[in-house]
Amino acid sequence: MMNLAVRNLSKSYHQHPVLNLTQASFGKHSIEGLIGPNGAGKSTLMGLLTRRIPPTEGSIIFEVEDKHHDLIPLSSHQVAQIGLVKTNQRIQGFESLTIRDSLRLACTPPTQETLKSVFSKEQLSEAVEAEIDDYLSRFTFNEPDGYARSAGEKKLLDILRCLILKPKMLLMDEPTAGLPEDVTQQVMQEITRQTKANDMRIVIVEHDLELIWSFCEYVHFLVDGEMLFEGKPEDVKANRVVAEKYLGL
Amino acid sequence: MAYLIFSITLMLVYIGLAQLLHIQFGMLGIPNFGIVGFWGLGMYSVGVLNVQWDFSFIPALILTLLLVALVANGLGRLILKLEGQAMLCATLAFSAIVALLVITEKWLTEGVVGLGTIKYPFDAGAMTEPLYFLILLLIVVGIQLFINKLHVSRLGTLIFSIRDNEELAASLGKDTVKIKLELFTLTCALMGLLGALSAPLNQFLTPNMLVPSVTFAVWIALILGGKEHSMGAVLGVFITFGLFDLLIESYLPVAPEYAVMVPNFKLFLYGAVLVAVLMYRPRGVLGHSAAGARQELP
Amino acid sequence: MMLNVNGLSSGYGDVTVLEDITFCVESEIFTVLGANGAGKTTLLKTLAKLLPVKSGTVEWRGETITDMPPYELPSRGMAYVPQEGNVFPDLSVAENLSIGGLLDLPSREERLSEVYELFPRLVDRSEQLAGSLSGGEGQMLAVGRALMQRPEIILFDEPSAGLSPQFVDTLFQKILEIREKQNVTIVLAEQNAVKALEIADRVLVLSLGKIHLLEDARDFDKNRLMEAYHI
Amino acid sequence: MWLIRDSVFIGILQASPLILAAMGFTLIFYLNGFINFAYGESITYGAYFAAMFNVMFGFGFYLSIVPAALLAGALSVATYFLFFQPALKRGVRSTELIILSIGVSFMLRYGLVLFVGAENIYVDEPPIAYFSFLGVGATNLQLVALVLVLVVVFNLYWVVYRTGFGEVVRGLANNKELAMVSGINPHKVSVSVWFLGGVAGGLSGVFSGVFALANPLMGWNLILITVMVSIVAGVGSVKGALVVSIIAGMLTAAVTLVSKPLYAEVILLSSFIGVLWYRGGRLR
Repeated sequence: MMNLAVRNLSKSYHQHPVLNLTQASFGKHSIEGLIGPNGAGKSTLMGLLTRRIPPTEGSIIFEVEDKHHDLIPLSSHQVAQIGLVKTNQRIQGFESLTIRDSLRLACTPPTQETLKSVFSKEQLSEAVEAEIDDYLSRFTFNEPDGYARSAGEKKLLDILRCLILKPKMLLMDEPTAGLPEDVTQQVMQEITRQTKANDMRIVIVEHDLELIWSFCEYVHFLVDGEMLFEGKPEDVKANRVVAEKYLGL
Repeated sequence: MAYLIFSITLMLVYIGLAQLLHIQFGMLGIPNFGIVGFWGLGMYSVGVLNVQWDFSFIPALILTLLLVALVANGLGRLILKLEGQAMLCATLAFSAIVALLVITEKWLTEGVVGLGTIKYPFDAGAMTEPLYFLILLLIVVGIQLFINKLHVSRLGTLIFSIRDNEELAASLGKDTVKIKLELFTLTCALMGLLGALSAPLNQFLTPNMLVPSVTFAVWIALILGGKEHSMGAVLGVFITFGLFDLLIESYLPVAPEYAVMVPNFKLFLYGAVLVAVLMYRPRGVLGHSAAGARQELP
Repeated sequence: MMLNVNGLSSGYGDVTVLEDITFCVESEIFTVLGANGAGKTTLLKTLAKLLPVKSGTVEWRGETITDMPPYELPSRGMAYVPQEGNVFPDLSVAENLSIGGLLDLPSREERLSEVYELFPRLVDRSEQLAGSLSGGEGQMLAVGRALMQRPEIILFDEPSAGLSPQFVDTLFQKILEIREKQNVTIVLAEQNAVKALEIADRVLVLSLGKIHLLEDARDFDKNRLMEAYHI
Repeated sequence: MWLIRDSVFIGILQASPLILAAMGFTLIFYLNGFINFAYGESITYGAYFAAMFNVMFGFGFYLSIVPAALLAGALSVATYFLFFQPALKRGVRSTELIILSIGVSFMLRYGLVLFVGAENIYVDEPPIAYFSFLGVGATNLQLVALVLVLVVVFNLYWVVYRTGFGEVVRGLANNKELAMVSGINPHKVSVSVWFLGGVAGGLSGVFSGVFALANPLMGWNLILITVMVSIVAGVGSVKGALVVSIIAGMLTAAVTLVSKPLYAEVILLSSFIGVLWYRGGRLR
């Protein structure tokens, strides 16, 4: 049972509202899509959910494994610690970390990152190192022990870094923009596998609707900061309002 | 000979400050332009406790460490969330405030008259100064060992990730605010410790020791040596302080009429070298860290 | 032939957004459609020279402008209205209009009265800071600023974004008026496909950075647009 | 009552170099977005250029101000071309740009010391006369300085807010891309702004210490407070720089009258850190 529920969530910049969401909930299905025309507020909503952006008002509740988390008072690192993680739309990365170090960073527990631990010999467990090796063998990087150089590698690394955190729910903000087609397919297969194996939930924001229709079980349609329609992909696809909003009627 | 020992000991102080700045700026990305403030606070705190209030050296040292750590922690809470330029200005302003208060609070610091005499914590006769040199050497070596460990530790990886992209690190569940504050407090307190240990070295403290040139000398050394390299601080201070303050000012036969110009020439060259390094070799003489062979920026 | 784009590739950093785009614009209203992320904004920014051309060429009235800096274009008759940040918020409306400084004083006054005639609401606001305008007024000012350059072509990037439906009608009417009365060529990137098709002469549809379709607006089939949008 | 009267009068009189420096500094900061510590040397060199024309070339006292200001402007443009433009082009980050500006500042300052020495240089002053006005006294030099500063400040204000050039500068700082597609060449404008900023800095140097002397550290002594005044005023607001520097001047005068002048600085510096914290570190 997993539920990320939003109530009366709003965000305004300089008194200009970009999002005003009465009610929405994510996580009932393993892969859900969030679509909508430009400026609908999709990225803003993702930022609000992971507490990168402070909301103007509203509530965000994350229920997972019978625990009930109010996300509003938390900061973004605490949200990540309880298992709600987001991949980035814009290409981001740590330019001075190698690909392997970047993945290691994601799986290092806080106890190994204290001042005291500087002098201890404790290393990452073999299981974790094996997991990193596994990822690096299945997803091809030019130099796994060097740096992610191309935009595609950086984007892939960003996604893998989130996956290796083993989140309960993963929000993906335009995961395929900048990824080569074959890597996109590989990533989608991997997350589909993990939703089954680890009981992970995925919410994808994507403007490549083809991908939404083929992978999502449920689709939310956001327009002008409000959830206008939601349902199974075929229902959303067949809905006249959706086509009209995309074409601008 | 006594002067040489004084000079090398002072050089160790500068090496220590540059090493700590390496952690703050080179690794963590905090542009601390208030070095002289923390160092000066430590120095004057020991001076006041020792001379005005008759504390013996070790208790004075401990109280000083606590004081500087407290001040650094408070300042850190105010400024560590700011953008780089704002942090730089705020720390510079902090050091100016320390220097001003040392002048105004005569009842505590004797103002421009100066505060003295601070004695060495022990008396070993002719061996006092060399022994003191050894203590500082141990501290500097200790800091260096810590830096070397830090570079290859998991904490080091986290620190680099915060410098590169703090928001992204936080989104991976890292409490970046706490780490930054802890490290800032620790390194600033150690700057205060170096200040405290400089008090007996200088023996007589005056406000004009707290000029921003101290901060800049440390910065120039670190940028020149290589801000990201674990040995950059050491090399940088050897080149700047070692070359000018040790070799040229003390040993090069300069005609007396030119001797007064040497410090000014030194500062001019500091500026020129800093500009040249930033324009042509922004990563300093040593470049990036040998430990992690870090990536060249585009 | 006015604007001639040949084999154009472009993007941000090492990300290629547009690939091998070839088309030409005559004296017409040329509409660029496409879903989110199809590359409409990238295309217009590249034409306005705010993004470097990775490969291919751009010719404007017979002159190659592929490597020209953006500030050389207004004097050659090309104006650009970006989607966001299309006014100077800390400048007054009047200052926004006069800023280019390309025109000598008499013709500037003449031009100014033309712009005020087209958008009478700007007259009352002329001393107000542009940052305090409403969305619609800001869009009018952005168009007015471009018109002040006495352009032969205007590149519009999603002018309807964030505007109320009835104002979108007004705005498109104004664009048509500019086209017809002043004989200005219009390149119009729009997500609002239905409205844009009402005034378009020709339509270019982008899909994931490539040309999906380029044809006359009269022959345009909406189903093929849906196809490009994957709806 | 006397406190307010005296602080207003002395404040404005003494704040005049700060007003000029803050207005000039804020223009450059506005346009290029980094804190240029080398701006302090525009101030110092302005004073030295004036002294050079006055003492060496025997220019009349007031006459030497003009070439001094122009030379300070030229020096500012030279630093832009030699150091800052190449760095900006390479996309050097703002923190590194500030460090670069400190290096440039050192070079210029100690280059000057090597050249003319570290001692104060005194200027041939016209005969001093005292005036008394509503119970506060001032010398003729102070009054002339006040009038000159008012004239310069008015002109600078007029250029920035009332001319096409001012529009272009504000436009470019507001939105560089939009300014470029409006036909503005940012490189040309930068040169003019660095010149204008340098001139204002040079005049500030001339008026520091009311023409009396030139000292290699005078620019450095003024730059920190100049930076802070500009930031508190809101970067790019020439209006704000004017108002805040007058307030800072009056505050300094008031604190000086009742206590020690150094406390005024402590208060200004602390409130600066407070303002930064309150704004969450956004400089703009």
